Amino acid sequence: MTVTEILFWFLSALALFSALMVLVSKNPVHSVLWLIVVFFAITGHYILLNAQFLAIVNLIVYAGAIMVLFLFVIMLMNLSSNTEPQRNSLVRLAGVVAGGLLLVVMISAVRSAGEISHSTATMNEGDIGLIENLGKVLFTQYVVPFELSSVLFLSAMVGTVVIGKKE
Amino acid sequence: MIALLLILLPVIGGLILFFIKKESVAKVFALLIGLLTLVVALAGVYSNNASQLHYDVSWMPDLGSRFTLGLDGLSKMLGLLTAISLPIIIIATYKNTYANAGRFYALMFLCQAGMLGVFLSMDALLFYFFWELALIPAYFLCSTWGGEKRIQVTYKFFVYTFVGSLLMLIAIIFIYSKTPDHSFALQSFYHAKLSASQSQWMFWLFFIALAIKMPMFPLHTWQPDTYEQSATAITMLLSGVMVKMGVFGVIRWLLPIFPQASQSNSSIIITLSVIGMLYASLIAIRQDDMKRLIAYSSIAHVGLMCAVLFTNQQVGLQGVLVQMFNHGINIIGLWIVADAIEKQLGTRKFSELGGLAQKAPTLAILFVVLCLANIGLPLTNAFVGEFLMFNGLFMYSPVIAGIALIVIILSAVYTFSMIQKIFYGNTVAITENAHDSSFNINAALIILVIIVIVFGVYPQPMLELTQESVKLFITKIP
Amino acid sequence: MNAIIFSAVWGVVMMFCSFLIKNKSSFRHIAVVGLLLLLIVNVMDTNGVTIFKVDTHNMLSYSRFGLLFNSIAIASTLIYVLISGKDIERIGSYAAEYFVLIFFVLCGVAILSSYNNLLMLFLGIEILSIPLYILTGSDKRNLKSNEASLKYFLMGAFSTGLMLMGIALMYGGTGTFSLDVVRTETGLYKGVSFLEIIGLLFLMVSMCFKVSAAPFHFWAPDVYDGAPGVITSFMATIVKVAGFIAFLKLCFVRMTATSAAIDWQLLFAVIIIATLVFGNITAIFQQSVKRMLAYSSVAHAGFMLFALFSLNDFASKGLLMYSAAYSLATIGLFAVLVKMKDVTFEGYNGLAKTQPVLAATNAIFLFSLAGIPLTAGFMAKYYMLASVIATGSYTWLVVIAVLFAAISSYYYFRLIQAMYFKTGEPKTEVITGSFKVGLIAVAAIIIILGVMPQYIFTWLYF
Amino acid sequence: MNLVYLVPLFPLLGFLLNGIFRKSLSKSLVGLIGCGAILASFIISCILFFDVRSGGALPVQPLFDFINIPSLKIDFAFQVDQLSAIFLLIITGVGFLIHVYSTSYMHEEKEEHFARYFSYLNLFVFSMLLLVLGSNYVIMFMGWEGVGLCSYLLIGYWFKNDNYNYAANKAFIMNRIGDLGFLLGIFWMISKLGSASFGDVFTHTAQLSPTDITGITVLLFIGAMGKSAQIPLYTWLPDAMAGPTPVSALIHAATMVTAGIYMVARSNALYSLSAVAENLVAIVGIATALLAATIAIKQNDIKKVLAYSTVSQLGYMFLGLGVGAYTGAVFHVMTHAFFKALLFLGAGSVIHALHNQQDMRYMGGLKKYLPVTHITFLAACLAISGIPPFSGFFSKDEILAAAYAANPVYWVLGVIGAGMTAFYMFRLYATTFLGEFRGTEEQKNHLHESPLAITIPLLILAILSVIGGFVNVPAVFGGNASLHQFLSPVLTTENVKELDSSKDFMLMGISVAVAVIAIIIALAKYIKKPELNEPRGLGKVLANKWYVDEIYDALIVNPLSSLGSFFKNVIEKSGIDGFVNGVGTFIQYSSRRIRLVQNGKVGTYIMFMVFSILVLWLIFWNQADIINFFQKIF
Amino acid sequence: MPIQYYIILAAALFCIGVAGVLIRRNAIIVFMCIELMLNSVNLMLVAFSKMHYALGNVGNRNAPVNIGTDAQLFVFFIMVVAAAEVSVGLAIIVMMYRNVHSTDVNFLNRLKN
Repeated sequence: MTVTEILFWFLSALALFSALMVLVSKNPVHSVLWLIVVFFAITGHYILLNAQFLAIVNLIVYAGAIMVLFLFVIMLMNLSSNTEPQRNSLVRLAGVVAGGLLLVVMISAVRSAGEISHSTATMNEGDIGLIENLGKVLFTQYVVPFELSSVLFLSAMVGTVVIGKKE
Repeated sequence: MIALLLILLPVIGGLILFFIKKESVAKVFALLIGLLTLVVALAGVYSNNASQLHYDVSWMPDLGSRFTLGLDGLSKMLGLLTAISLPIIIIATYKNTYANAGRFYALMFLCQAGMLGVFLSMDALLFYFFWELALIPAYFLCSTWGGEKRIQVTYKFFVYTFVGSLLMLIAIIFIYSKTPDHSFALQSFYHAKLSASQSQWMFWLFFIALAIKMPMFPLHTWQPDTYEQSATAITMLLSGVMVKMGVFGVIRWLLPIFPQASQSNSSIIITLSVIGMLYASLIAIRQDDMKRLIAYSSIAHVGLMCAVLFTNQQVGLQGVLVQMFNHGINIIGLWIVADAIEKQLGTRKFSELGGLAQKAPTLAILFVVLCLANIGLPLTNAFVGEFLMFNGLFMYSPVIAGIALIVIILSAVYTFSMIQKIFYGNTVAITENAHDSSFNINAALIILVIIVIVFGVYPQPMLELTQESVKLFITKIP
Repeated sequence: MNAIIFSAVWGVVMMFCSFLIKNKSSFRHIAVVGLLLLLIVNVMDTNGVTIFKVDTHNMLSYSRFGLLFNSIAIASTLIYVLISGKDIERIGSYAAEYFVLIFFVLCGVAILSSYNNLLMLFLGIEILSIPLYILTGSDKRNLKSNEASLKYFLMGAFSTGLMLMGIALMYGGTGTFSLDVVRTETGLYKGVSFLEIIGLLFLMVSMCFKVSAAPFHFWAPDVYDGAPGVITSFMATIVKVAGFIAFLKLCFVRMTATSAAIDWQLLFAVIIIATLVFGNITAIFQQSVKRMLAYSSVAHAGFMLFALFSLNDFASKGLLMYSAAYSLATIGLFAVLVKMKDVTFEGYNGLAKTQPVLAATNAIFLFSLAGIPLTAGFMAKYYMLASVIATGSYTWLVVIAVLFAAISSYYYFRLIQAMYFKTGEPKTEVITGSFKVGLIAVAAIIIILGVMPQYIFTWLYF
Repeated sequence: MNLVYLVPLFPLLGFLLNGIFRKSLSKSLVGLIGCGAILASFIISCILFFDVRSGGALPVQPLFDFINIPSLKIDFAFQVDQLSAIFLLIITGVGFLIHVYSTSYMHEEKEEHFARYFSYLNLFVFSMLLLVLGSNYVIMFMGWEGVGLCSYLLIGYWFKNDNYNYAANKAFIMNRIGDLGFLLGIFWMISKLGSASFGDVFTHTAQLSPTDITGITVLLFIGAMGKSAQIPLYTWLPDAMAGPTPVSALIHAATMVTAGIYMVARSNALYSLSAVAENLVAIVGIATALLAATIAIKQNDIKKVLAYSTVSQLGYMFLGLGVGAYTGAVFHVMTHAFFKALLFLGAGSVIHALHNQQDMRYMGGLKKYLPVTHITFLAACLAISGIPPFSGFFSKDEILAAAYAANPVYWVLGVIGAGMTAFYMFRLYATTFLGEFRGTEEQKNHLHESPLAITIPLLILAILSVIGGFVNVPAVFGGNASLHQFLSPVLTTENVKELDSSKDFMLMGISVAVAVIAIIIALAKYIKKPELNEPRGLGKVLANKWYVDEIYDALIVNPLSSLGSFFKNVIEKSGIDGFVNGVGTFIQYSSRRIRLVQNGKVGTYIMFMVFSILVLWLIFWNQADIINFFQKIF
Repeated sequence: MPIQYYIILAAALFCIGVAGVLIRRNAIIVFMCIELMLNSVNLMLVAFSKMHYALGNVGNRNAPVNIGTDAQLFVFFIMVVAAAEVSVGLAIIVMMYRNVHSTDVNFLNRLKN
């Protein structure tokens, strides 16, 4: 049982647990915090997988910017557990069942996928995850999508203005 | 050239008519166009110049469909029928007034163009196009001018026939995919390679469309309502000509394409048709509404045609061919009388009529002659057709022929009781101060009666006209 | 490439116009100019004249088909802006921005018509969707619009999640995002990878969502109903068809490759039937024309799915035909719809009396949707049916489809009845002459395409 | 020279002229045209007759191709041989007299109706001539249906009276039932021989199997039943008395009803080959003869009595045909034409004198008022009763003799029938002419002999019916049976067994004796106290014609009409149309249900998406089974 | 680590996200669950990238170094898109909150049937 394996199991458990907490916690703020925990766990996985760049970005963009944005909005609306709308238990059950079945499907798919039966994800070796390599590839091969994503941002920006601005 | 002209004239005339607001002008113009078309049709009948009778240009190259029109004996005859019927209808209904008449006549002509197209087209896709195009104007006509229940009734009529024609479209595409040279041309359709089961399926898909149009029992229920509700001028067009589209489709397309399938299904279709004949006749006996009675009698007549089509008897087919024309003529005449009575007295109910012969002797005489034609009395045009058809049916199966022949008794029953209830007996309140039919109606009826008698005494020309199609058809059948 | 870059650029240009130019109505004209130029550059591209030489590293690949589709999409957008530009301005106080977003959407369309990499597919879908979330909600004080945009956004995001999961699994299976996998690599990638199949399944679901195929269509009626009419006509036509084009490419490359292991036709048959049932049957009952059209667009998705069902020559041609026919007709119908004060069937009663031109053109559009011959709609349907029949199997599917087509005629002709045979006093906005001219032009195009369908394909061969 | 086509042409012209210009022509002109046309064709018929007499049957005269298609050729051709020549004479001759008679009888009618009447008459003669002249069964069928039509028109001549119209419809429809058989027979011929012309059919009988022949002949005979009013299709004839009396004379004596006889005689080549058909004909004939006779005994309407006597006489003719005495049948047709026309015209004269009083119970004692009518009528009665040497005696005797030869039972029944005939005829005679007048006073004042236009035809016919029998005096009386020899080329006599003269005399004696006895009874019974009160018991049944009409209504008419209304109201409305509309309603209903799925909640929508992903997965998992399943179905 | 573990972990997170979308009514939470789904995908992609990196280098050491980079870049793009989506989505939610003072996805239910 190497350290990486221990870490792997720990992070996995943490991620799953906090993900569940996101669902079950009544107070939206708590959900946000639990989600941040999930993101941290995932970041940890990235580090284990030696994808530093993504780890950083995940930490900054997701756990940082995006989640904070969520937090702001929730506080702006000062939502709390008593304002939180609740579904009736039947629907909840249905939701859980649906999710569970989907999980069953995917697991069965993975188990019956022969081509990856013996392949592993190399943990802490291989430097493709380093900013250098990624940057090279990003600005040579992936320059077109990179530029086009700017269009995405532009439209998002315009949209946010159109929607958000008070008249 | 003639072929093209025959379709172009009504189309152009119709489009022009859309923009004619003044009723009187519209009528005159419509009559003019109708007569012109008739002239062209006659020219087609008498010309034997192939280059004149056929028209063929590239249309949808990548679909393998060409704009091919052709006038053979069959289409000559039906084209003539279509071309005759419209002027007669216009004359007969000349005194009727329609809300924006221009549009009315325009749609009539578009409908005529569609039907002519159906009869002339030698390309399956073109055939389907015209098949639908004849339907759309009819839809607008029926639901714009007519009785108060017209809209729902026409709705039913439209959806009913639309379902059928879409099924036919499937069959057409399927056969197309099986043609040797991937073309919609009639000839390559005749040579399509279909397996037995395929041709079974496609036969029914194809046939249902035609059966609905005819209409064949038990797919007929749209017909009486539509005929009853829509304005009589339209009814004339529908029952006089459009009904023939179904029969025509069987002769030109169905039988030659699916010889085996039509053989194997003949028994069931013939049985159904004969049942339909008796059924419709019995219902007609109990009708109190003149239009409905004529509608049901038409169902019975068409049922006979449909039955004979599948006997695969040359004699019978010959009979069907001439009967298509004659039935058109006769039924239009009956509708004209029905319209005259309704327009003058405001009712079609037998129970409210009577003794009209004293007030309108001319109408009575002409009507009686048409009725005699309707029951296929000798020396009227219908006799030849029915004689040949029953003959063919007898050759197919004496028993069935015997059963089917009961119809001639029943038809006599309802036709004569109709004459009696309307024209004979003493006058009643409504008919008390009725007057004889107006000149235009008499003119139209007299023309029809002359046709009835002439072709009744000397049918040979029409028989000769349709000879070649019969031969072609018979050669198709193994 | 021209179209992608130019549309993005012109979007930016219009952004600047929005605060440089005060006169609202001029935006429309700028947009029209932009679209014209866009069309021109795209046609140039089609003829091999590329302004920007960009090495896309096989991210994008251009085919006549895709470019031709671009032209169709751009042209329809042009027509759309021409006949209902005024109404776009009238949505809210951000006239220019709406056009900006429309241009960005076109950029997405251009990407989708030429993507060769799942990443580009993903980006294209997003560039297509995000502006639409906005446009759907652009009528801000209208709660329906809010609801529509919220629903659209949430479900759209969810389907994005599904799509990404699919892409991830496919990557796991094949090790690349590029569409054209070279399957003869060493060792592992022989035959069909199971992960790829699962991935494709997810991807298929999300694409079905985008093209509103049942049972993933539920967003469509609500969103189309809630969004401002003009926006709906844009979404329901150009955007949806773009989705189909993307889907078609995906099917052509990946699904044919994996068809050994999974019978896509069966799955598609199920989806098609579901779509036809939901779309047509539900449309019958609708009282609001707008909602009826929403459902009918679902129904038409069912017909377009035939192209994906039977991946052959007919299919691609037919999809082009269908996109043109369906887009034009729907745009025309919505253009009239937004002019109506009352968008229920009763609202249309007696339109033929008061507005003969509107009624007549509307009738032609409805004929086209119902698939009456001599209209483009018929040829479109024809190609679809023909494509299935050409596959040789599943003929019964065609029969079902045809029966539903007949049912669809039921509700289309209900509108015709209302316009022509019912009597009423329909209230409309002021109808300008140019608007009428525009409608007539659209109707004319529909007829021409219906009579001479090959004209649309002439682009394909020369 | 070819005159044949002229024979039908003249009446046709007469019909057209009178029909088209009926408003403008004056009565006298109309009468002139009407009678002239018939006279002209009568003259030509005589010429033709003598041609035939001298030179045998004329060649077939084709006018044009009626139907000429590869598989079937039917000429519009005329044929005059001995048989048709005789009938031509009868039709045109008697027809002419009746036309003349009508000019006076119908004189009260308004101009256009008068013209209408004559045009109908001419048309009738035309179609009758067509029937007789046709050289194939199809042309014959044309005339066949034509006479049916004309009888319809003439019976319904007074169309204001609905009973008359019903009678007319009944006549036509009954005839159509017969025509059905006729048509089937023709089709059978064509399907076997490919032709319907007499020449081909009679020369190629060898190609027909016995069943074919029996079938064809029986079917043709069904046609004859309708036309010649035999059981079970006879009921139209008595009702047909609704028409004007001359019409009754023309249609129901001289011509139309004899069409059946003509047709069977014409096809004797076929009938003589099928014993079944011959027996059928004979049995039906004798049965009809007896039934009609019984009914006639109890009728009070003068025309009804005559009508039933006609039916019964026709029965005799068919008996003759059935037993193979074709000549005898034709002979009886001729004599019957004379005396029955005479009877009707006489009755017409009586009715005319009494201003349309037809009920014998209000007549009586007309002897002194209408001397000519009385004399002629008496002659006719004697003739029909078969009292020698009146014409009826010879013809009837010939038939009976042949019947005896074939089967004595026929003969016995025939003699009984003859007795009844004599009885009811003299009942009629007595109640009408003898005793004293029972009508109203003012009728009595207006009683007077009819004008010449009526009496002259009566006299001519009377003479004919007296001497008409001598054209065919049988050998036993030293005659040379000239009609026999004349017709021998066309009518086979092979299966008529000759009786020796002594037995022949004996039979004649018996039949005459029976007739005489019946006459005496009748006279004795009815001169003094004609029955004025309603009959009872069997008499009532007879007076009500054995309730045959009622039975027909109960068995055929009502069931059919109720079936029709069942179809109309149940099957059509609820059944077929109900199903069609049901589909529509079902779709509407399902629409109302399915739309509820769209409940506007994002959660539900996504739930649906997820579950349908699972479903797709399952389908993919079991695709093989599903595919097989489908392949099983399609 | 065997790749299956990562896949199953990611799948589990993904399904938890789905379940969350299904069982929560607060639009923001629903949206967060969607973000969770995206992250699970990211994780899976990274795992796959390393897997393919490993597979690519089976046998030959001098394989192209950047096998698997495309997956990590894809993750990067997913984050980009997610950021854009979040801004738009939150804007929409806020707009709705302004109008109806609720973030309940079922609160607005005018569009149905």
